[in-house]
This record gives sequence, structure tokens and C-alpha cells, in this order.
Amino acid sequence: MKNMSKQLKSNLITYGIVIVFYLLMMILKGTGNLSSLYRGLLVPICVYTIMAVSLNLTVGILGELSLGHAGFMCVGAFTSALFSMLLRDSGMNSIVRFIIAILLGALVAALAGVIIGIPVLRLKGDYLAIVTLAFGEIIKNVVNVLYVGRDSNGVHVSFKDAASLNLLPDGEVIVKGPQGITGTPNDSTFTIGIIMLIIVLFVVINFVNSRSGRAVMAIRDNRIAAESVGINISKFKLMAFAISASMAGAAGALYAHNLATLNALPKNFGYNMSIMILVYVVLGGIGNIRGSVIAATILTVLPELLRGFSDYRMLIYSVVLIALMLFNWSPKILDFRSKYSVKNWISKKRDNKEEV
Amino acid sequence: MKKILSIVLTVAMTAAMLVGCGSTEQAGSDVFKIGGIGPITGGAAVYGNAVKNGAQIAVDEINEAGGINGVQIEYQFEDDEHDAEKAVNAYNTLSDWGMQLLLGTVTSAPCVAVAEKTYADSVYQLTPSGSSVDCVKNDNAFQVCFTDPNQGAASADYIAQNNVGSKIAVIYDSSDVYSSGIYEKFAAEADAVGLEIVAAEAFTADNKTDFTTQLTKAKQAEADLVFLPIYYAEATLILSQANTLGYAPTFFGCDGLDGILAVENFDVSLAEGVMLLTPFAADAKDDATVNFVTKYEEKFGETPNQFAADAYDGVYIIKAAIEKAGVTPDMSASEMCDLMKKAMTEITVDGITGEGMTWEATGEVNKGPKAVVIKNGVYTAM
Amino acid sequence: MALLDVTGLGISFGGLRAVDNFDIHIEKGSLYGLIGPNGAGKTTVFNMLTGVYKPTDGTIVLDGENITGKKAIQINRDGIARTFQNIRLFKELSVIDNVKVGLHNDYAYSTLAGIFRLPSYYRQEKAMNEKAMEILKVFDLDGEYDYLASNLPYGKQRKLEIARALATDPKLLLLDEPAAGMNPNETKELMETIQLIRDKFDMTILLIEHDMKLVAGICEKLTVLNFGQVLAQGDTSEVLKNPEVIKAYLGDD
Amino acid sequence: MTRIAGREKVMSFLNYLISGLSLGSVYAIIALGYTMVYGIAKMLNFAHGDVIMVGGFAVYMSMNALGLNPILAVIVSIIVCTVLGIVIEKVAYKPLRKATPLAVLITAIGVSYFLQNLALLIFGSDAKLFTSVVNIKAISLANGQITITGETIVTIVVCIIIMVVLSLFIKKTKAGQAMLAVSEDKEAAELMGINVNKTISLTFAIGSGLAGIAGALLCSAYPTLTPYTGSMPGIKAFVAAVFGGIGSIPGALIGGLLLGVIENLSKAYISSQMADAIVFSVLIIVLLVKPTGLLGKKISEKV
Repeated sequence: MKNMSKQLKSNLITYGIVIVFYLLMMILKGTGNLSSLYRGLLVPICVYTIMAVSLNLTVGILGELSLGHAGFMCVGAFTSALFSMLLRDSGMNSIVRFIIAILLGALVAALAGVIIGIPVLRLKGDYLAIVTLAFGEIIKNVVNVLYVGRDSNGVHVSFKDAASLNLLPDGEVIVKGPQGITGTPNDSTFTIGIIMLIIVLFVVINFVNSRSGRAVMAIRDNRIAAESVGINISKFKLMAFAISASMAGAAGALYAHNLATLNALPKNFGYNMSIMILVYVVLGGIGNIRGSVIAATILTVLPELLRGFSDYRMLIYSVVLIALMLFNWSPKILDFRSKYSVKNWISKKRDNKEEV
Repeated sequence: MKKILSIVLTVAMTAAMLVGCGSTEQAGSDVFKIGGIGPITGGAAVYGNAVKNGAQIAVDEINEAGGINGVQIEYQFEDDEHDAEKAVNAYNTLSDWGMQLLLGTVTSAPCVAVAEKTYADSVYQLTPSGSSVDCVKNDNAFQVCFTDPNQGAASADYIAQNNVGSKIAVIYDSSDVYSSGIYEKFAAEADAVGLEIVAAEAFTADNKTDFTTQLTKAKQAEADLVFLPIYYAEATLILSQANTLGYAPTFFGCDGLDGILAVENFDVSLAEGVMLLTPFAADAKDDATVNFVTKYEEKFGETPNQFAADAYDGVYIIKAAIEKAGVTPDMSASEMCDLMKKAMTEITVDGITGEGMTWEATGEVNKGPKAVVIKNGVYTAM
Repeated sequence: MALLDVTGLGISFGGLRAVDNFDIHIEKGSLYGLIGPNGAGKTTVFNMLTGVYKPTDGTIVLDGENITGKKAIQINRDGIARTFQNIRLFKELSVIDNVKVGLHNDYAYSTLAGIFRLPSYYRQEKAMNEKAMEILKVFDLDGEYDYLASNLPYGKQRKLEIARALATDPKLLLLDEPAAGMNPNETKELMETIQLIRDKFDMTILLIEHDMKLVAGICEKLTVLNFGQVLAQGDTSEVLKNPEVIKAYLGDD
Repeated sequence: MTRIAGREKVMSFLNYLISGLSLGSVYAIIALGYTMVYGIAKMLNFAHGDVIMVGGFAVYMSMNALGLNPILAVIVSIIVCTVLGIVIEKVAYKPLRKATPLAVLITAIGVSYFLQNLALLIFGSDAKLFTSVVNIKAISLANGQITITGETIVTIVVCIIIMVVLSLFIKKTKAGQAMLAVSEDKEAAELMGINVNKTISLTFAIGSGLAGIAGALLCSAYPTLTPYTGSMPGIKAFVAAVFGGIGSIPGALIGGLLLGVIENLSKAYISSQMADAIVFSVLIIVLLVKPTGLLGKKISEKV
């Protein structure tokens, strides 16, 4: 059918963009034409595009505003990093270990998504948003008082301080409360990141174009009507929420294995980060998966490009943000754009010709 | 929108490539390129700015005096927003610029992330204020400040030896690496030297305006000394809230408290009797400190704190190590690193944050903390 | 036995008795009308029948099974589908997808099969598409299958809603004011479609309607509701002659 | 012995309670502004906390640079914040009136970053110590075992005054009635001849003026001032507003006070490290039991 092929084409373009981007970067890297800054940004780009795509599942497809997405990233990051630290000296192949770590991070984040989703998804609109924000902050707070250590007797956990782990002298504290985890193996690579991004895109795009995805979008568009045609609201809401959380968890694993330190700070796992991801989603277009990928990439790179402005950097960034929103949504500017856009101009010419 | 985004993206990528092309050649420089990293925006901006400015003064002084072995210093500072990922980005930006030596990073968590990179690239790193032990885990990294455990232990020892207090309460920032790091070591050492901790109360970065509850608990526990391993901004609130509560124990702090007297409008009488272990005192009357403080105030309009002083010393430490190692600017960063590593353990530097500073191969500094007490609104040595 | 047996149905909101002692018996295959002035409680009856509201009293028996107080999803699975007075389409979905959501429970494959595109996905999606197009054809919507639902003209949106309800393969179809907002031509066309559905799918239909021409034209039986209570019940022609019904309608206007 | 210990426990409990109330009163006064803007414009104004920070700096500058007395300084702060609010609304929010609420949310975040970074450039990052605008002495009770600061008293009194005035304003004046109508149903209000745009702008002006007062009182109670001073109290106050039922003016007061008390009591009796987690958990539990907050209106969807 026609709409199928149109959809297929659009999806292929999305995958194509990612693959071309990957090849381009690999060629530039291979020929030594990519600066250290951009080499360093490759993995973060993967992290934030995955975050944006996964949040788009909640915000765009499920239609619920979540301000706690970074919380799931935090869960995934700490779970996977803890796993890698525990098995660091086990002699396991590092790629195998990393894959298991990612899966584990995704799984635990999905569990967190289910636990949080069951109560939260009963609420609506802004109330749901504030509760997800609250959950994100709770996760961050709890991680900040979490101490995990290991000695010959096994693994010890405490929510007070390192001393109450009662480790034997041979023990080692792995998660040190606010000091977090240091020395996580640096397993994240651009290739793994891109593979993860493609898998995430594959899962989201296929989910959306399947029976379950339709059910989720039906709930978004009209809950009561969806119920009236026999769709289990809570089941599908929870499913979308958990899938979204699990992908954030996987992104968290990628994040954690890219840096030697992992701390739960307001900057990286607080509501600020959740909102930042939301900015990617809104700028890329709510429900538009490809848009999320592009917007996340640009907005990850943009603050670095602005480094030349030194002290004015973040000020300019905020102005750009406001300007982009106005550019996209203000009726006056939309008017102006439609009047003077190139596309319009061309089509007008064509129209004129047809008239003749 | 998508179109516009794509265009922006293309432009960005082109810019990336251009940047890439320009930066591949590193060797053959005729100046020493020193990079700095720290937060100059965001909640921790005060520390990053202090380091940025403090180092700038030292760089200007050295350049005016003819440079190091006749070679000028070029100094560039990048923002990390107190975030590990941004710090790595900042480091990479500096690498592209051709940085040979790194003075940074300012805060501990980002410092550990960057230390991993400098180790991999074999770049010499001196952190002015990253005080966690993990910052100097690798052999290419050194510290100007004390490590956290060092401060915690020194504080407990000092309190026990001088009988400053017996029943001790601690108020610390459990969401901060520096603060919780000192607290943990302090608690362990206090146990060893027979001090009794009657209350250990935490606060977090999200929750640092109201301390009356923590103070009331300390008061209830009849603590006669409150240990504050925190920064001065929160300490001013604690002191004034304690005053309102009518609670007057001895307050004892670490280098983070330094700067408290410089806070505009602060009623310094509240800080009367506060003791702190700090290697730097802005009111010290020795020539070096007076010179530094005057220049800093002239140039930036505020009194320098501990961080600025550490950074100032940091530049001179780098200078001393360069001179000792015989490093020349045409070397590559990793050649410099090897020579600097060796030189660091051999030099002795007199700075404004300590006299006769020497370094272990582990990267930790040896210098004696000075205990000072605030009397009549000024630091007085004890 | 009738397909739908409702006895003594009632509901209160706070102190207000919205519907009281409502009885209705609908034979299989019939076209039944529920009429009454505004605010008489017609939509409330629909909401109780479809599980949106839980009735305070009475029983609802569908095809011999007691469905009183069940949840909306369950009632739909048991065989009642409906449309809404204020159209409730899945606006951001295409026309065909709206119908396919209606087919959700009859053409099941797992979420994993959908994500990993297992053979069951292709098999079921193909069958779903065929079935959906078949239904759309009945409503003459097959030409617009890939339009966004919100881009359809008003009359077609109403039809699509019926198509979606029909897709759940119900035993009983409830239509809430299907002709509201339609012009006489559209209404006439709609009447034909409703009759066609009844005949083609052997469907039992209960509809709420204000348009008396439509009601008189296609309904075999009527129940008139006034102030939450049954005013009259029986064959259409007789009920419409009932003086009390006429009075209630005139009084309302 | 036990009686003395018991009395001490009561005293310390009272002290915790009072410090909770004083913290809560600050949350309440910020929450009033939040709830007002949300209730009428239906918009989460994430920049509200930063307008409060600007208010703080306005007071600080008027008192220290211009040497104004505290009352005048507060008036300056109200004026500065009101003007700022109007400008922000006109430039950043008004063009987006018809856009998706998410677009406005993101713009508000942009404005928040903008104000923070602008303040950072102007005032620098070091903490300024704020001179209190309150000159009332602390009250001490029970032989000095309990103290209530002047700031607490003033903040609570100001809160109540604002609450009463706002309620009267909405009930009694034409503009207030228009606000009410807009909050119920924008389209219907428009049909009734109410200028919705103007009403929303007025709401912003009033909300921002309140932020000016809140800034002065926040910084008097907790006297450090940085470009980031407003953001966390802003979020907490937002939580307080939701807690009390967002859109409800008395709800903001109750929500704020309760939030402060819960925060301090959990610091005192459960864990000072986990206080935030506990506060947020209580919020979640309240919302699960009463999905629109303590005093929020029940919304039901018509089928």
C-alpha cells in the first residue's frame, strides 16, 4: 500500500542519516581530520540521541510529559557501572562484559520504569510531569547515599556511609555515595554507540508501526475511545513507559562507560538533564523520531561550538534556545516564513505555470 | 524545521572539519601552552572563576618578567560547568588548541574524568584544587592542594592534640565529593584518636538554605565543637543561624572555609573564634601574599580565596618544574610529561599556600596546613 | 431470549438520580431507537451499558451473560461497541489505522513480534489491512484510507467512528447521535448505511438520535426517556403517536 | 529525669516545627506566584525562580549601591520584577500563546538560563551576603529554648496578606473576574468579550511583582545571593504549589508550609541526607490519593 511505502521510505532515510553520519565520522577519524573535541563528542552524541528518541516515545507517542527521564539514565548508569566494576578483574572479555552491562542497565531501568509507572500513569498532564520530576530527584538522592563495597565475604550495601559497610581489610568500596563510582572501564566506543542508536531506532520505529504502537497512540489521541474499542489502557501505557525507560537505561550505560567518574549530580542526572532531553524532543518535533536524532546531535555540539565566546557562551546558548522556539512556533514568524520560504516561492511559480 | 536543522548540522560539521585540519600539528610551538579547566558557569562557578583569575595573574607576572627560560606562556581556560562530560569536552578543545600542560581541573569529579584522558594521552596535569585521591591516581597528575583524607585526618589530629573540643558534631554536604571525602576520613581518624562524634548531619546541594535542624540536633547532643568540612558560602548561613539559635560552640573548618571574611556584608563578628586549617590566608602580611592579593583585587575587584591562591601557586610550580626539567616548547606534550613527572619529585617551591612544598611520586603535595583562628575579624595564627 | 436485557437500571451522581428503573429488551438483529429531550439521561444509559459509569442498581445481560459493572474494555470484548456524541477519533492516526485499532483484539500478535517483525506480524498485519479495507469500503471511506482522521470532513468522521466500532466485531452497536451536525443529504446517506450494516453484518443496533426523520425512518422500536425515566416504549409508529411523548417533546422545545 | 527529657523532646520538636514553618513560609510566598500564573495562564513558568533571584539582586543593589532603606528597596524590587515579567511575557511567551504548551515550557527554560547567565556576567559568581530587609527582633519563648526569627514572622504575615488581597482582587474586581473566567475556559472568556491576552499579561505582571517580594524575603531569611539562588527554591515552591493544589491560592500557602515542615522534620527525625527523597515521596503519595493536590479542584472528563 502507498502509505506503507511512504513510511518505509521515511524510516530508511532515518537509518540512512545515521549510517552516513557514522561512515563520515569514521572516515574523518581514520584520515586524522577530526579534531579531538569532535572525537570526544561522538559517544555523547550517541548517548543524547538515544535519550531523545526514548523520551520521544513517552512524550510524542504516548503523549505524557515526563520530567524524570534522567532518573532512568541514572539507574542504568549506576547499575551497569557497578556490574562492570564487580567483574572488572574477572578476566571476562570486555565487549561481552559491556554488552551484559548495557542489557542489565536497560533491564533495571525498565523495572524502575514499571515500578514508577504503575502509580504515576494514573495521573494526568502536569501532575504526571511533576511526579516524574519528583521520582527523578528521588532516584538521584538515593544514589547519592548509596554505598556498595566488596570484600572476601561478598558484596555489602549501606545507605549511611562507607564505614557502616563493615568491610574486611581486604575490602574495596565501589560506590562511594556522592563520590560515586570511579574507574569504570572505558568500554564505550562510537561504533557501539551507533549500533545501540540503530537498535533503539529499530525498536521505536517498529513499535510505533505495530499493533501495540497503534494502541499506544490511540490512547494518546483519545483515552475514552481507546477503552471503548477494548484497549487495555494501563497495560499499553506501562509498556511504552517501560520501553522508554529501558532505552534511557541503556544510554546511561553508554554514558557511564565513557567517563572515568560517575556521580549523580544535578547537572547530569537531575531535572535539568531531563529538561535538556525534553528540549531535544520538542525542537526535533514531538513524535518525530528523526527530528529528535538531529536536534539532539546539534544541541550537543552547539555549546561546544560556542566555546569561542567564552564567558558569553551559555548566555548565547539560552538566546539561541528561545529564538529557535519562537522561530518554530510563533504565528507571526510562521506567517513570514510561509510567505517568503523558498519552497513556497517555487511552488507558486509552478502554480502560475499550470494556470497558463 | 528539519531542513533548517540539517543546514545547521552541515555547517557545524564543516566547521568541525576545518577545526580538525588546523589542529593536527602540535609540536614546534614557540610558547608554552598551558590550559585550564573548571566551572565558570553553573552553581560551582565561583571556584572556577577564582582559579581562572588566580592563574591569569601568575601568567601575566611571569610573562612580564620575561617568561620561563625566556619563553612566554599562553594560557587558555575552558568551562566545564562542574560536569565530568563537559570537562572532557573542555580538555579535548584544549588539545585541539595545542595545549602542552594542564592546570586543572578545579573540582574533583570532573578532575578524575580528565585525569583518565591526560594519562591516556600522556599529558602533564597539575590540579590546583581537585582534592580527591583519585585525581592523582595516575603518575602524570599532581596536586597543589591537600587531598581530602589528608585534611580530614589533620583536622581530627589537631582537635585532639590541642583539646579544642571533645564532643563533636559534623555538618557536611553529602552530595559533594570534597565535603563527604573529608568527613569520612575525619570520622575514622576521630575514632582512632578518641574524639566522640555526637552528631553527623548532612545536607545536599538541593537543600542548603536552612541549617537550623542540623544545628538544633548538634545543640541537643551537647556538642562543644562543630566541624564544618564545607565551603564558606554555606558556612556563613550556618554561623548566622547558630547565632539566632543562641548556640555558640567552637566552629572548626578546612580550607573550604577560607574566603568567609571576604564575603561582602558578612557580619565578621559571627565568625569570631572560628578555627580553620588553611594553607592560605588572604590577610597574611608576607610580601608574596600581599602582592598577589593587591593585584587580584585591582584586576578583578574581589578578594582572592583559596582556589585563586592554589592556581597562582600552580603556575609557579609548573614554572619551577619546567626549569628543573629543562623542558622546551618545541617538545611534544608527552615528552614534556615524562620530564615534568621526574622534575616534580625533585623541586621545592615556596608559594603563598605553603613554604617548601615538595611532591611525592604519587602526586600528593607535602606542605603543612596552618591552623588559624579568627580574632577581631582577621586570621590569627595559632 | 433478547440479545440485550436491561432491568431496573439506575444511577445516582451525588444526590441526583440521573437514570432510574430503566428497562430495555432488544431482540437480535433489530434497529432500536432511544430518544428523549436533552438531559433526559440517554448518554448516561450508553455510558452504563459500555462500562464508562458503574450503575448503582439494576442488571445488564448481554446474550445471556451478566455484564453489569464490568470495565469498559471487558464489555467491549463481550460484544458492545459504541460511537460518541462528540466525535472521539484517534485524530493523529490515519483512517485505516483508526479501524485497525478497532481490530486490535481480534488480530493479536505480541509486541515482540511487532518489534522484531516476526512472520506473525506480517501475516496478521496483512489480514488486518484486508479486513480494515473491507470495512472502509462499506462506508465508502476506502479512497481516503491514508488520510489523517482529523483531515476528514465532518460527516465522514462520524462514519469512520462507526467503522471503528464495527471493527471490534460487536454483537450490539450503540450509536450516540450519529446524524448530529449532518445536512439532510448526509443524513439520508447515513440512514442507508446504518440499514446496510444491519443487513450485511447481521448487527443489532441501538441508537440515540434527535432527528425524528431518521428515527421514524429506520428504527423498528423506540424507548423514550424523560427525566431519567422511561416514558414510553414499543413499536416506533405507536410510540411516536403517544400524547405524552409529544408533550415531552413540545414541552422541551 | 524522664520528665525533663520529655520536655526537652517537646522543645526540640517545637524548634524543628518552627524552623520548618519559616522555611515553609518562604516556599509559600514563591508558590503563590507560581500558582497564580499556572492557574490562569496554564503555564509552568520555570523562570519564576530566576525572577526571584533578580528581585534579590534588585534589593541588594538598592540597599548597598544606592543606600535606600529596606522598604524602598523592596518597592524597587517589585517594580524591577514587574517590568521584567512584562518584558519576558511580551518577548518570549506571548508569541507562543497558541503553540503547544511544551513549546512555552521550553521557552521558559530558555528564559531561566538567560537570566541566570546574565546575572552571572553582571554580578559574578561569588556569593553575596544579603542584609535582611526585616528589622524586627526575634521572639524567644520558654526561656529562650524556642526562637522565632523576625523574618519568619514577617514572611508568614506577608504571605497571609498577599493571599487575602489576591483572593479579594479575584473576587471583587473586574480584572480579577476576567482572570477567573480565563482560568476556567479561555475560549468562552474570549466569546464573553474578555481580552484574554491582556488578562494573561496582567497575571504575569502580578506574578512577577510577587516574585519581587519573594526575592526580598527569601534572601532575608537565607542571606546568600548567587545567580542560582532562585532555581532550587523555585522548584521546591513549584512542588509546594502542586502539593496544595496548583491554581489554588490558599493551597499554595498550605502546600508551602507543609512542605517546609515535612522537610525539616524528616531531616530531624529520619535522615538529613534523604530529606529531599522523603519530601518528594510525600508529594507523590499525596497526589496518588488526591490527584489534584490538597485543595485542587477535581477535574472530570465528560463523555
